[in-house]
Amino acid sequence: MSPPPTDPNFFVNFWNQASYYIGPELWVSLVGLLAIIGFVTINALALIYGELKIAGHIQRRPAMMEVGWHGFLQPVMDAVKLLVKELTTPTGANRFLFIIAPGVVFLPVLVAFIVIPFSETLVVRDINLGLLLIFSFSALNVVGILIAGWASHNKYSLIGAMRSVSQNVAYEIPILLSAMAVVMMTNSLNLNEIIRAQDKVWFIIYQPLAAIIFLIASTAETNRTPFDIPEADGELVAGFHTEFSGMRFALFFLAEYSNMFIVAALFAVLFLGGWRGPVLPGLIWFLLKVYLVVFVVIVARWTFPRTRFDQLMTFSWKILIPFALFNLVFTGLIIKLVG
Amino acid sequence: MTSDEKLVRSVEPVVRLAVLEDILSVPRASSLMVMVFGLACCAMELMAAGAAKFDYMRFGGVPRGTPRQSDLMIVAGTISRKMAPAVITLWEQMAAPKWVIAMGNCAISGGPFAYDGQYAIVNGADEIIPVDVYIPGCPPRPEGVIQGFLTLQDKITGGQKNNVLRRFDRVGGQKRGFLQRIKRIS
Amino acid sequence: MTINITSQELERRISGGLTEQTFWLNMGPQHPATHGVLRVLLHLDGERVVEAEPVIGYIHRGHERMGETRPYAQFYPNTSRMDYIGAMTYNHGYCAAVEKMASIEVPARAEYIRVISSELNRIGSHLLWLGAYLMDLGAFTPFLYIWDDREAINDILNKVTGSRLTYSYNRFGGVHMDVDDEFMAGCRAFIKRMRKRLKTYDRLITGNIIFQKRAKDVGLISPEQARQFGLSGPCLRASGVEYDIRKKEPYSVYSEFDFDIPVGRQGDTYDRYLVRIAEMEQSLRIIEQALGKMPDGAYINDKVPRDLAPDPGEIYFTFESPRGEVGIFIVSDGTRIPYRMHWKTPSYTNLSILAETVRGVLVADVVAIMGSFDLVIPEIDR
Amino acid sequence: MDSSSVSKELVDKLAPIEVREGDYDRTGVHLDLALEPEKIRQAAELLLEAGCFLENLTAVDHVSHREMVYHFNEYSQPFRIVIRANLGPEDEIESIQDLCPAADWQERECFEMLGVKFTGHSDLRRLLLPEDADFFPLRKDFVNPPEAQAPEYHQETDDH
Repeated sequence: MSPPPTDPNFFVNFWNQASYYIGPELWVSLVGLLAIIGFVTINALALIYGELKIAGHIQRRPAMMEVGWHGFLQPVMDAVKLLVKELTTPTGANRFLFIIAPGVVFLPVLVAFIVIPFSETLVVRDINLGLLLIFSFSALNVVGILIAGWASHNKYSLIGAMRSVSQNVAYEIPILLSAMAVVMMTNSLNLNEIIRAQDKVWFIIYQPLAAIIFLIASTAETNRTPFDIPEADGELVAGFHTEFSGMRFALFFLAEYSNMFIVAALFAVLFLGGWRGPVLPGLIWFLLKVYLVVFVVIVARWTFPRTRFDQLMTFSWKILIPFALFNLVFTGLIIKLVG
Repeated sequence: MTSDEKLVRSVEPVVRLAVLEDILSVPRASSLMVMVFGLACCAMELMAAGAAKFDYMRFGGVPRGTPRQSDLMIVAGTISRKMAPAVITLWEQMAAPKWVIAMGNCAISGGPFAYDGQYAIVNGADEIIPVDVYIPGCPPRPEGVIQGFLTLQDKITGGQKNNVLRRFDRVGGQKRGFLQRIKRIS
Repeated sequence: MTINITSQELERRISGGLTEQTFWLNMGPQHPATHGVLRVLLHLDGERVVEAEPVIGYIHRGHERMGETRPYAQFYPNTSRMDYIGAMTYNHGYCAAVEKMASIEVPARAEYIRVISSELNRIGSHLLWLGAYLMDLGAFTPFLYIWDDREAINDILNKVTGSRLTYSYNRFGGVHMDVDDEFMAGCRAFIKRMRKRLKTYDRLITGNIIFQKRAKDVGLISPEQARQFGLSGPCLRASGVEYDIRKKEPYSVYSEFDFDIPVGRQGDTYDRYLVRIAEMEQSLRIIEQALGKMPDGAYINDKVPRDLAPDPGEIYFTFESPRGEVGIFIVSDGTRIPYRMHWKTPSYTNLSILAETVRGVLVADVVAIMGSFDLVIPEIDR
Repeated sequence: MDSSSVSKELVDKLAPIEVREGDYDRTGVHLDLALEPEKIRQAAELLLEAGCFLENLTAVDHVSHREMVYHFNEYSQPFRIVIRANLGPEDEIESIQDLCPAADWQERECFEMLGVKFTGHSDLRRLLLPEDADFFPLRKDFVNPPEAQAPEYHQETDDH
């Protein structure tokens, strides 16, 4: 056993040594992760508020009004209430899986935030495979949903989970194919590089088809109406999270809204020029674009009925994927001819 | 132990932290998720209370389809003998803390359907589950539903004056500003 | 953890692959799609329905027994509770039946008021169906739109009846309160507003591609099937059978109005939607004509005795509620209390075809089909 | 369908106990036939073949005996035929469920409310009342339900 440190500079030295071995990047990542957790929470609360308010105004009513100014504190109150609510586990459920499922859904979301460039410099880890990282981690989401549905010991949950898996598998492909068209134009998977490539024209001009496919498929990927069949509150009560109460349910909610932010951010990066824009700082431009896309998704939710399961599948395999493939081939052809 | 005592014991928390509970009662009161659960005629007025003109969502009531995620069960209508076990199961499936509003005369006492020789209904929701607020009427008007909703909020916070966040005065029906709310507490 | 599996079992599992089995799904009695306390047991193969069995009676309140233990007038409020969405038509029908039994004269003005209020109620009922049906299909917003119009109807009826839902407005021999110019003006304004709104709904819903995909060719009912199950109302008319009590056996003063019976072509849920939308337009037409022709005079026959005691005999009276043909079978033994009272309600027969219709469809379609029937559960269970 | 020919055929084939040309304006019925209970099924068959539909099926408790009442009608023009039969002391009648699916639930309801047994019905269970109910509430001798208290609390079940 070594004696206790007597050197007054021990901790400073230790810090330096540790930094030398681990590198400052870890600290940046840690701080970034904490900031992300804060941002994810605030963002989700703001989105819930925004969603209900927008829905309310579409539906000719003011929505929440009484808790705080224009109901401003309502999401906070909801969150606090859910935090202190009983966590029920149904009899017959697989306890372990039931408890970890909300975490499995929520954690990949945090990771995906690491590479999102909020502005040219404001990005936790500016890595070369940013796009790939987001896609691979958001694909993990579906594992959590499957676990949640299976562990609940509830047939509604199980049907919801099954639907979710097949839906996610079907819609990953058009997302990847449409994003690939952009990647082919920029030769990079780095999100910042993709944004830099859009210094003159946004890619939505070059790639309108890919943009539409991406928007539709990512709406389906985040399980939102008209593609919310895993939840389908008219049919499956609440789908895969029927049996979850309190904070576990809140985690699903947080994940849903954060996912919405992520796909909107990807859309902004790939097609709307990310943080690019005149006068205002990059961060403001980025958030403006992201929330614009989110707004479109929210309005779609409160306007359309829900599609049926088999129609949803047909739509992906027979319409979106062929069109995305065609778009990809066409893009390749143009690049070959022009460049 | 009678069934009533058993019931009360299952609801009461083991340790009660007075101040914390008082603080937490405000979010609990301001965010009541209502279970989508209609039995009979009153369900219509419950829907009306949730729709554009009356809109209990203003006070934080959000409809949820599953009992696990709801805080408030509004028993809107007659409970038949056949339905009673399902109502009890639903109540048991809700996560604590939970509240029940008996809406309409049927849910209060059997209402017009309670008579000598009745073979099909349970005379009131409080025969099978604990009820917090009763809203009379056949059916109650949406205004009545909202009044009952606010009464329940006040019950949760222990009086209207403790409900510091709500900006609506239940008794006077007036908006109150922040300063007025503070004054009411002090 | 030990694995206690025999080698034969292991071999069987490996060679046989995964076993497949069907399962039962219990929908209800508390389920967002069942609009109340209907319970449907679904035998599913994956998401396809092998077999369905509706289980009813969760809101059985013994209306028939109540009818047999109290005087005619005291049973009257029950009719509003039986079908609370079309309460006015039930009030109207029950009063007309008892008036026919006891040979009570009804002033013309009262009949016109009854027709107007019943048709307003019919529009309200169809509107609610529209909202609830689209909510079943996953569109929440139309549900809140229709409440706007329903509130407009409620405001009109509230002024004369004093009630928003369970009106009990009719009396034996008339209605309990006369209507004034304000009511007439309100109705006219409502007709104008509603015509505009119907166009809005048309734009919002009918052309929507997702809605069409969900509704078309789903839940087909052939006219022969409909006859075997004794369907009535919009569910029957969507199958192309022109059968409306208001035209075929006109009660009240329905014979004096000019209106059409909208029928569908093939009897799918989309046709049921179109039929109900068209019926709202026809109801508006009836109201418009009734407002124009409204006679002056008494609004109630005040010679009707308090305690009715019709002569011994029986009656089978039918009227058209928003959901279809309602049959009231009353046997009188000459006393002031009915000897036997039986209600044959339309939702009851319409629901009985569900098991037949949903065989082989997806779970999502079960909800869509059930929604298209416009079920009111207390009316089924009585 | 020609309604007069059907009514003639019915009267010829079934030899009813009593034929009443219904007083439509007062009772809402065009033709009223009282039959032997054994002939009900035959009559229903004839009517359904002729294109009628079963509008209503119920029974009336006359204390001494039960009386079955069937209302048939048709879609094209209103022609309501009532066929009725007085049941014997054992309250049994042949089911018409297989002829006409509309009768399925109505016979079940008639059974649970008045205790009429339909022989040949495939699934004669309780319809509206709980499945374990053992009383017939619409009989005139029914006074009070056997158990008038609320159901017991029960442990949380896992009944999805």
